[in-house]
Amino acid sequence: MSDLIIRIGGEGGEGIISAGDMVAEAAARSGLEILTFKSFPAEIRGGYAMYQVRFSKDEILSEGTGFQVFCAFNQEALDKNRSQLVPGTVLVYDYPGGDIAEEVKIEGVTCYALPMSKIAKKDLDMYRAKNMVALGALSFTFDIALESLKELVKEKFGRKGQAVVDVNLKAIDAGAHFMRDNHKKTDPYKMGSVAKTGKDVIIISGNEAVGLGALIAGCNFLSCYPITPATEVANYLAVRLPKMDGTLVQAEDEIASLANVLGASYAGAKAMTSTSGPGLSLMQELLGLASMAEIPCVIVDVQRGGPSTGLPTKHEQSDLFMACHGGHGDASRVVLSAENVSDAIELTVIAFNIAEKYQTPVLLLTDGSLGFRTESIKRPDPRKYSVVNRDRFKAGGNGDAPSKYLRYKLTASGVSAMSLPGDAGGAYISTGLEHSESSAPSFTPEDHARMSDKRFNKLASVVDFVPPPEVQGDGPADLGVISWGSTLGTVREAVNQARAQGLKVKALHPKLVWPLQEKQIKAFASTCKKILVPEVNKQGQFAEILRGKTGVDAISYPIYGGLPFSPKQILEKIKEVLK
Amino acid sequence: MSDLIIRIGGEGGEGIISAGDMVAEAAARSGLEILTFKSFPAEIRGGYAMYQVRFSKDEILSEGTGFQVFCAFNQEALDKNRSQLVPGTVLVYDYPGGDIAEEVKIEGVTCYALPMSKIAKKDLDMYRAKNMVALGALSFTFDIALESLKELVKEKFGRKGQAVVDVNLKAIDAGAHFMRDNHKKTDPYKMGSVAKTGKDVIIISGNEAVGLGALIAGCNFLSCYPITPATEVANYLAVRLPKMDGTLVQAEDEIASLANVLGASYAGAKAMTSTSGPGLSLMQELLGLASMAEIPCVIVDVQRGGPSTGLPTKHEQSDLFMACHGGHGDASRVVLSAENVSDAIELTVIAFNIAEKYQTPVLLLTDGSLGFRTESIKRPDPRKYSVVNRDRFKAGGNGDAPSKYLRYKLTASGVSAMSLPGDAGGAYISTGLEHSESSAPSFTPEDHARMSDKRFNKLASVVDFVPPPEVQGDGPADLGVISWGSTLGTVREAVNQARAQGLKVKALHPKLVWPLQEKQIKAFASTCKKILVPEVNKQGQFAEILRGKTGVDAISYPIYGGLPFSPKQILEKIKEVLK
Amino acid sequence: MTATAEVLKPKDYKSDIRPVWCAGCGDYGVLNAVQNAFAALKLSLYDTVCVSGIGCSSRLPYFLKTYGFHSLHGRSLPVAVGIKLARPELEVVVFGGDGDLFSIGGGHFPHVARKNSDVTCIMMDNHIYGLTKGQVSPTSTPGMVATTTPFGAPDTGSVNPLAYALTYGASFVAQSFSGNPKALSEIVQQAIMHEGFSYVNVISPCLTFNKIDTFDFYKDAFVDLPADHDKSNLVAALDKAFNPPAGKVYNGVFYETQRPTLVENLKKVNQKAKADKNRDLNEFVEEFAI
Amino acid sequence: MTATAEVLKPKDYKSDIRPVWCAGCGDYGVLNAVQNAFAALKLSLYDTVCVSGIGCSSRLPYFLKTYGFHSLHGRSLPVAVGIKLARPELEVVVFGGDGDLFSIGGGHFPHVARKNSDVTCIMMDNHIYGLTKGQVSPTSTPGMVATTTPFGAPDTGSVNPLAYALTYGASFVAQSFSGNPKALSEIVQQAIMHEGFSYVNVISPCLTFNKIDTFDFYKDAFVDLPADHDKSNLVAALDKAFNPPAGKVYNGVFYETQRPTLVENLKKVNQKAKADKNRDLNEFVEEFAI
Ligand SMILES: Cc1ncc(C[n+]2csc(CCOP(=O)(O)OP(=O)(O)O)c2C)c(N)n1
Ligand SMILES: Cc1ncc(C[n+]2csc(CCOP(=O)(O)OP(=O)(O)O)c2C)c(N)n1
Ligand code: SF4
Ligand code: SF4
Ligand SMILES: [Mg+2]
Ligand SMILES: [Mg+2]
Repeated sequence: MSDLIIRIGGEGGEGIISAGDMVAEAAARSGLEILTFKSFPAEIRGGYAMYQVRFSKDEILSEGTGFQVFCAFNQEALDKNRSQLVPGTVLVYDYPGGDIAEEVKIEGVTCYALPMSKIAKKDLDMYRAKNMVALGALSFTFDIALESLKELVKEKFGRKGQAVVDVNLKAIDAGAHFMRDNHKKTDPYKMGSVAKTGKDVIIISGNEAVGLGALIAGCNFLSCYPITPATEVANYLAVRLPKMDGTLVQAEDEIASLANVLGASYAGAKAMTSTSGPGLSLMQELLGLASMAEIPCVIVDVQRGGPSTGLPTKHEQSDLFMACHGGHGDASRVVLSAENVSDAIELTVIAFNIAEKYQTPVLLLTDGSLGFRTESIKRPDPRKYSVVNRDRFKAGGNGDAPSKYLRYKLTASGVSAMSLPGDAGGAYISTGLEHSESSAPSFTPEDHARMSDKRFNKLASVVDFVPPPEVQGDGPADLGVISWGSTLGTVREAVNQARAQGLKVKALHPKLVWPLQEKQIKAFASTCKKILVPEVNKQGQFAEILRGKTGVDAISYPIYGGLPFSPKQILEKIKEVLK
Repeated sequence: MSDLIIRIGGEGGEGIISAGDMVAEAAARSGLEILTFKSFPAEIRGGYAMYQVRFSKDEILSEGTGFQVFCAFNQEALDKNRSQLVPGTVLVYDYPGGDIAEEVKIEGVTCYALPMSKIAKKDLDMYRAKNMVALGALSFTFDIALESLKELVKEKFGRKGQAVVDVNLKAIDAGAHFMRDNHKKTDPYKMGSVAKTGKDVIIISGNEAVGLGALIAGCNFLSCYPITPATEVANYLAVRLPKMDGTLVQAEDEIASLANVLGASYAGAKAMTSTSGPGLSLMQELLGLASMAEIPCVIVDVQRGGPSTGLPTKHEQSDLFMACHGGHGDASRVVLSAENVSDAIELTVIAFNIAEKYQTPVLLLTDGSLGFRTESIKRPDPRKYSVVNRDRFKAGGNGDAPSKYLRYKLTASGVSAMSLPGDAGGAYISTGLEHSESSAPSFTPEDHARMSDKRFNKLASVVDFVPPPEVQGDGPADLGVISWGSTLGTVREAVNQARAQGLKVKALHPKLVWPLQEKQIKAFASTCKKILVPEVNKQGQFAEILRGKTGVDAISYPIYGGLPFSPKQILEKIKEVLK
Repeated sequence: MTATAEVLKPKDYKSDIRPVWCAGCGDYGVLNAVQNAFAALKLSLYDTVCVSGIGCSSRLPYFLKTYGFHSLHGRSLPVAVGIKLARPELEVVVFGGDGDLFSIGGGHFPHVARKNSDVTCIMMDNHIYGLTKGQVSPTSTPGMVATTTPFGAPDTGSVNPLAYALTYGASFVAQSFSGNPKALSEIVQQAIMHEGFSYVNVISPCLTFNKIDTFDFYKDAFVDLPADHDKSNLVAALDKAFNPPAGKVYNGVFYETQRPTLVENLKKVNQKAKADKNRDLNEFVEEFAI
Repeated sequence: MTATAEVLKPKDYKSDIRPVWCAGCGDYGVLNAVQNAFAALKLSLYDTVCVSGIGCSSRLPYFLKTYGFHSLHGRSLPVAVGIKLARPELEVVVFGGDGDLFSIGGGHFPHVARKNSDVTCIMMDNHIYGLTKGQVSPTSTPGMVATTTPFGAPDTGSVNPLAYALTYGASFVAQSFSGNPKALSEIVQQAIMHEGFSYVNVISPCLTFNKIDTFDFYKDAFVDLPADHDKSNLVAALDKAFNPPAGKVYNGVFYETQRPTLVENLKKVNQKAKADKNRDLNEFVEEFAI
């Protein structure tokens, strides 16, 4: 067995997330790859919470399709997942003595009753240990890192005293022993361990990855306003930025956040803000100012379900239109989107580098499921990233007398050296009005035309600055899949499967979504008979932009239920389109 | 002579606009059609102001190309227009004794020196009458409604007393006599009058037209925040709405304006707000709420030069991307755009009708030059417009028991009857959260999918509700022009000229820009070998949306100098593309 | 205020949507007190609109049977003003949190208050961002440790909602405690009865994320405003708002006055307008005749 | 505050961009007084940043030779805070109008003040929207006739900028008159010297659109605050702000106090953070090790 998905469902607050994180870490220690998927209720208390972890001996590309094993902590969880308990799956459920009132029998599904509440309450006298009972049972039954798990319990609970360690270990054993003694294993799922030790591996979430990337890129200023599912980016940096002499402030709203960022960057900081859709909507006017005044800045949008307040804790990729086209006027900007957790580190660094190099706002789109999900990834080496800083004005070095510093000088690249307050001879007025080279207001047709050209032309080479989109598969194909963001991983997996089944399918994996790497996209499209664009939004936003920008005749495949794609969905669509 | 363009340029505050308005009105009285074009400085005082009026015996479609006659009040005005003083044009300029220091001679240009400042100061002892001297000279020399003008002076200045009337009449005569006595007319421009009396005509600006349209549509609530060039919409309605028992308030910002509007509409008002780009940027989050909560409202965007504060008094059509794609999530909305002043009345009524019928936000885009320009148009009859009101909840009439009113009931049309506070049995929570039919928060994949479908499907028939886009020209063509907004009139004129020259050119004139009337657009495109899309913005926004939505292979022709197209520019481009 | 014909009990105002708040959340007390006050005032279920923004507290309208508008984070007040202007006969009550009303929504508050829009605003002040899981709010104690401020918030001072409302020109300003539903219900009743903008600051602890401003802390902290407090004196009210007795929190009405409301002023505007020339669509068209 | 080495005269602070204000606009007086104050304080041309929003008044930074940031309508304060946080050694001065700072920008003001961000805010209060050609502003006299309020503004009360700033926790609050450049320059100097958030309300008439709040009206209206006014007493300052002598307007410093600034508090945060475990990038990576 090289790949296994276990999902745990229950009431928010029952320790599902923390238990899941432990088994994931234990598995990673024993050399397995892991990728988790979490779903929280939109309310603070109560409501269905879900934790899923995928284990594999090989690289994991996505959340996968459904699960092999489902562990139900309560009736609601069981009900919500009932339709996915298809023949071949396994159910472990809290029975008897828990919230689930009746024994469960489902045709073709292996059902293991595990009285986890009862064991925790009666045998261990600690209801909170229910999650550990479940963990012990799952680890034992599916042969996942049971020993690593116990080691981890000792480390994690160590400082809380031996008694706490003991009761947790006992709970794990109780779960394991119950399974050993009461059920004959009839399902085929057994993970086992691997030779490699997992030493060079870290486990990190998408939101943390953005934070780490920012630190690597030299970010020293963040202003934020809390919003689900982006708050963890700020939470992470709130602890680390001040240690590196940086500044993190919580502003009165998102408008103030971006205004803080623009002020800080104007004064020389490498500044960013992190938000979700509603916040980005509020920032549109200031985004235009950043474009007009050519101020470097990074805006991270951890997308959630929209429109409006929408589905705050659900997954969606529906802010692309706004990211590329939001705000009045022709406002230049760059939009990147991350595929997975490693990518989130990498692209955050690239986002800062582009912001600095091109003196432009850069948006980085991730999404709720990527933000919350953790992955085991190769340990990054902070020194291996190249970091770019803005082209600075040097008195007299601008080709002009110091008194004639031209902040918006027309240059071949479109980028003009930027002075910082304090630079003698570099004074100018950063402005949202159209302006001449010297930054004085100017509304002549000539200045508006050439400054518009400057703002857009300087971005022309961004398409070369960002690595070209990866092509998966080669030769001519019957179908090419182009997608973006965290759907890319799912596409990779589906396309691997399709190709393994002999289908002539390829995929292109762009990370730069605005401006588009048109050359590569057209080249790719020219080798495919059809182009399919799966994405998680109603309107087929990327498909429309792709068509609009490149003329590529894209078949849009949008889903919009607040959940990511499964590889199976995409594979089936591929087959349907090829029929 | 059936068509003449006179431009007057000078310092803001010299009475150029008011003088221009008088000659336009006088001409309209004598049966001529008129269309004016004004340009203000972005500052309160000083700076170059321009007023242009086009006279014709036939329908006027646009501002036209350049001018035949330019009247320079000062040196700056002369300098700004020098390059357009091409052979065949006429210059009337303030010399000697005014701001212009030297006699002007330009090869091929008829130059009439007219000492308007001197006449006003010395002969009339009233410098402010300079504009009337100029007017008298222009009316006389180019034979435009001199008698009507004098009549008008009597009427307008009547209540200021006979002395004021007299000095103005004297100024007009002085201008006219100076020209008669000192210049032999050597240019060919003579307008003359027409038989029809112009009785059934009104003169109205684009911004006033929006206001009048709103009143006709039954608008009874406007909340606004001042912004150039939209403030006149509110100024107009501020006087009229209260007379019709409506309410107009100035809010603390644009966010509050739209929030006021949504509250008022939720409570039953026909509500709107008027703004320009920066304001619309700030409204994006609330626009999404209107979509999600299905609240009828009309938002008028009088576009100006962007991005950011940009070019506040200049012309641009660059808010289309934001209008269609702004805001986070998949937020449904309808976007209309007006071609001219009559259209602004008509489309404002349609905007309200769509908002009410489909319970959706509707954006109406006009622009700075359309907002300020006046036209003589056929007097509208308010009774001739059909006005639509929203489908109201009737207790028990919803097909449910009163206690089970389903505000977001899934219906075949997608539209659900709306209750208003006060309706017994109709209580519900209007909400920006995703919801069930009853308006309770719901984040299930099923509800998100079907409510997303509801919000978009209900708009499917908007394409039939709005009159189909007019097709200009017939049969197969070598080139079809598709444009939008006030560029349409210019395209009409250019295409008329092209066809008169034997070119096989057609045009399509959509007023609904989102969603697109795809059927008609594709049908039109299928009769043309090429499609050209001229528009006043940097990115070619409509061309991209057109390609993205319909796959039509559009050639984008964007200009971005803060000025509208001239018919000549478009005609030349047509020829270039056809070459 | 429109009274209902039938006699409704407090529980008749409760909808069948189950509150999503944590067990023990202060907001339950507010909900109870509000049901109580609505019943005491015999408010009609259909002529009452409860408006809110986003936050734990802002979910309250769902749990009532009246009309409601769950708007956006920070936008409850201007939405409520729109409702009231369109339909002055409706009773409009705004609910919100300290973040909602004084952080992101803080730009609207002054103008709604100074224009004396006739809505009642009930703030559930828990000195924290509840729904986003614990960040400092404008009313948090300076230096508070929370998720985005792990080394203590750098804010030098915090918002004093009572003083703000007073300075803004609110014509009714009071404070009460979710732990004392009877006192709270009485103050809510007075606030709703008041013509003009009324503001009630309700201390409503968040037991999940705020370990400073707890029920325990407030249980004994509340004292009634002194009997001789002059409710018509703005500066005296400000003094009380800024300087409560050490360790104490006032319950009661700080300020109350009668000023023309926005609706009244707009009625006068309409009267003046109608006395002016040109009154209907045909006349409006005629204005443009040449 | 960074002083310059060379000796600069007031005119040396003037840029070569010609002011676009109407002849006679109050803002000329402010520009003069500011140049004067900058020269008196020997401010460096390069270590000073003048920030503004949008409005006639907000054009002021263009007419100075220092660094400047002409931001968006209402956003000058948070931009200025960003600049100051990134570069605490810079002198940051904000200019704006009554609409800019108290209408669209009114949501930022309380938080900048209460956090005591060390920037100076100079408001040119003309009680009108100048740049958009005459609409009521939050400081306009209630009932004023203007373009969007042809039958009189329906606002019951107007913003009292001094009282607002005081209630918000500004640590320096003063008022002066553009018609008295000497007094104004002195107050601007004090405001800039003050450590913490300082606010100066400058009455700066708009002669083009406001026919009520004219130079003529203010010429004789200004009186100095009484010599015995206690600048350290918040409630006394509020009283003075709310209750000037009939028909009079105070010149002078209403309130002044010393509170920790945002920058100081953030320094402490950083000290605490650095005393904590894990201090560099490699350690941060190590935190995620399994
Ligand atoms: C524009 C926007 N920004 C941020 C958020 C996230 N958000 C939701 S509630 C909230 C604050 C809640 O605090 P408060 O208003 O005090 O209410 P409480 O939950 O404490 O009752 C925030 C920041 C949002 N919904 N919309
Ligand atoms: C978002 C936005 N809304 C509206 C405007 C239009 N606008 C420019 S300045 C201004 C108000 C000016 O008044 P004030 O701030 O008092 O400055 P003053 O001109 O009186 O000095 C307005 C409404 C804008 N530029 N941006
Ligand atoms: S988080 Fe706090 S405010 Fe929110 S429901 Fe729980 S206790 Fe109440
Ligand atoms: S309009 Fe008023 S504020 Fe603006 S420049 Fe003229 S006088 Fe000054
Ligand atoms: Mg709160
Ligand atoms: Mg002003």
